[in-house]
Amino acid sequence: MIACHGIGKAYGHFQVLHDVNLTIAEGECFALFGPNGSGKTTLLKVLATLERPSTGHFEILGMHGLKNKEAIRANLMFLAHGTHLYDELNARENLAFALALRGHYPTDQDVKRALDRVAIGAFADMKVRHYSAGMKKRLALAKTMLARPNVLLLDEPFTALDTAGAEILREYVRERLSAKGTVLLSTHDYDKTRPIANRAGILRHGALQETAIEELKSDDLV
Amino acid sequence: MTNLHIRWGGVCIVAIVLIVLTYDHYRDNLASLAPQQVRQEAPKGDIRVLGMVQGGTLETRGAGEATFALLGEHASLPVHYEGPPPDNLRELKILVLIGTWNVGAQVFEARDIGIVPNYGFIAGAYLLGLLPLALLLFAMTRRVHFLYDEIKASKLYEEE
Amino acid sequence: MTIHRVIRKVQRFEGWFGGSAVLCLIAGLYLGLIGSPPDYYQGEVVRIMYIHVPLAHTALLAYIVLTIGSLWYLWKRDPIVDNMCQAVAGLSAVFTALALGTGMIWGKPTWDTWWTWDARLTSFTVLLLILIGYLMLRTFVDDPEKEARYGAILAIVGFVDLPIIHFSVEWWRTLHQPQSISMRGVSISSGLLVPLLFMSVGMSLLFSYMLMVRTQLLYLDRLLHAKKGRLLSQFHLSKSDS
Amino acid sequence: MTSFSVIRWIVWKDFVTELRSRETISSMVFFALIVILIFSFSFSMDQQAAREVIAGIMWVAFAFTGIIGLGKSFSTELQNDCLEALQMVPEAKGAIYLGKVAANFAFMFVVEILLFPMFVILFNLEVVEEISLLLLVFFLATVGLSAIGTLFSALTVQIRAREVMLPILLLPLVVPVMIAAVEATKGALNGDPPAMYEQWLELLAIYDVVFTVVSFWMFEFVMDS
Repeated sequence: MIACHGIGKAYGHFQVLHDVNLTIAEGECFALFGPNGSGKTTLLKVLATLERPSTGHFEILGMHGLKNKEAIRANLMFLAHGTHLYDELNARENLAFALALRGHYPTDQDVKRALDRVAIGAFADMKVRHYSAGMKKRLALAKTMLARPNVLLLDEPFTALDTAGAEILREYVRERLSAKGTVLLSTHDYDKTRPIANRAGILRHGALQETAIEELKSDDLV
Repeated sequence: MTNLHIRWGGVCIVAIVLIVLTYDHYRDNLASLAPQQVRQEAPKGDIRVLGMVQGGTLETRGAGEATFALLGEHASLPVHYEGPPPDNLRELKILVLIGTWNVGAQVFEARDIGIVPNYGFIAGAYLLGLLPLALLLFAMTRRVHFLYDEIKASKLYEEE
Repeated sequence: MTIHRVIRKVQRFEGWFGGSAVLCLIAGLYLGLIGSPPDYYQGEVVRIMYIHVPLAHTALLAYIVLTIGSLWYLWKRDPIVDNMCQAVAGLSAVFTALALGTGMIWGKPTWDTWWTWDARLTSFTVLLLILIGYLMLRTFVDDPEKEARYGAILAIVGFVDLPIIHFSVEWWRTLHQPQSISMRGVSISSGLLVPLLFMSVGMSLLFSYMLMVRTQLLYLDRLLHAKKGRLLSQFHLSKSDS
Repeated sequence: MTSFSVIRWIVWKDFVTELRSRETISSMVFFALIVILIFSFSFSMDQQAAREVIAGIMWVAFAFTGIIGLGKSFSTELQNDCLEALQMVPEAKGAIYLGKVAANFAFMFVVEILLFPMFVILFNLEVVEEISLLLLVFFLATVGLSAIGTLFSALTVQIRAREVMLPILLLPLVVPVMIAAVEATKGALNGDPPAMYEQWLELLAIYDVVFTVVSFWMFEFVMDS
């Protein structure tokens, strides 16, 4: 469950977010559309507890976003633009390190299953430095899978992923939704998002406007 | 004339009064003659002469008497001093002498020996200490007034 | 948009601070320059003390205020406290620089040198460097929330460091230079104390007044910027709707 | 006990990364060598003069190389935005701090141990008997540098002009470490009795404790909005 109450964020002169009110229930996937620079990433960063909102507050799983950050972080994964992977480590080491910091110690079988699921099992012992952008994205997805979050924040998840990769991601999102997870994703790609999104909204100059997802098909801003 | 200007005008007037008072207080100490002026003008009465004790000329006779030459830029004066010799009477030292010029004997009868007052340093320190603060404060108050006006003008300001 | 109530309070009471500061400083200047006798050892030059020592005291007072404000900000995250911190840091830098400048002017006639690696002069120099670093740091951050947080961290770490810097420089100096040159040479007699007291109190009041003005300035500046930014994006919003 | 494992994993990650890329230590060592070279050109000195200034040169070189290492410590976290992942660790951030301090300390200490023989050879120092005391000085001073340096590395990595701001913010704050380290090193190199410079060792120890605690506390605010 995600609930935003009047979230605003300003960088000096520049007001990025305006009074964003949004509630996403359990088992819902909200697709956040909007032109470049409209504040999508900033909103996700605020919800991922990476940036403090200038005004307003939010709750995730009923926990106050400014007071209960540690508990929120333990239940949330943020699949960001940057993949949060270390170039000098291989896939296994990256997964082991990232999950150990979150207090998870997956077994070798778990790791293998996750890597196979994102179809990079063959490259498990290769340094991430030599990965392509799509492979990195898949590895980050495998990390997210192993962390088993209740809340999933995806920042333009379809960029760099091929058709098969996008299908793996959608499959995973459906699985989370059926397990009462909450998903918020920002995207430009209507066709790839349509099959999983229950609700949608457009962010324009930092102001959120919820719309029926079908209406967005012809929107020039998407 | 706004409130701001009136206030700062007051501060300026007070500052000028203080400067005038201080200058008046120290005027007598500030004015001193150079040795060549003494030779040319031969002033009467008590005067103050500023110069350096010429190297190799200082002779002390007993406890209460000393003679030396006081060197200026273009001339020097023979000096005769009577009284307890102060600690700071040394060769090559810059001094202020208070006494009378004996025209007949061409000797300066010194009564008192003082070190050079460093009014330049004092004035410098006070100006450096207070002037930047005053200028900064003035600039800040002006800006605050400007900002209040701006906020009122742009209708961002609502009375409670 | 309303003005913050703290700023309203400040606006109402700042005049008293400014007025009493001017009165104290006038009394202090009169006593220091005219009303007090010259010192037996230093002569007239001792009068520099009446401006130098209050400046130095106020610089330290300002740094203590900065530290308290920084702790307060990290605790409460109130933007107005951050405006106060930013204001006090700038003023503290100015007072520290002026204390150093007047100290150098005092050093020339008393020790015949503009600069000596005295423990106090050195720690004030380091303090000035820390404050300049603080002000530079704040200009290099885009997010005002981050700017305030990082500034507070630097101020607190610097505050903890200052006594250690002072002691280390003092030990180092006693090792390398004879004790002949020392600020401690001035024994403060009661004749010197009265003008010093007036100047110190006056300077602290002046600092409080300047702090109030500068806090207002930074607050209003930010308020206006924020409002302008909001108007700007509302303008864009209305354009993209039509 | 999870915090302890976080420390271990951070150290492990930094060591493995360094072993594979060899970026940090090699750049530190070569930079220090260049600094030594330039110093030996700028002061042409005999052995007696060298004794007087060698401790100062040594610590200037160590401090500058240390700043290079500290800067790299968190700038490597910027690739692929790994810093965000560290910020989102659902633990107290102090564990990350301690792990990073341990790794930075290890890199700096290794570089100092590698460079010390160079100083001995290039400046014709007599090999000292009090090598263990010298190691103690290196240890204490390096702990101090890495304790406060790690905090400011994490802070400056998130702002503009970070390469410039790290030394600008850090160097004034490590003045006590530099003074104490230079004086103690000078004493140890001269073979003075330890009683003559033990006050500097005490100062370093106090600095280490104070700034490990303060930085540990402040790191929370650096990493967490």
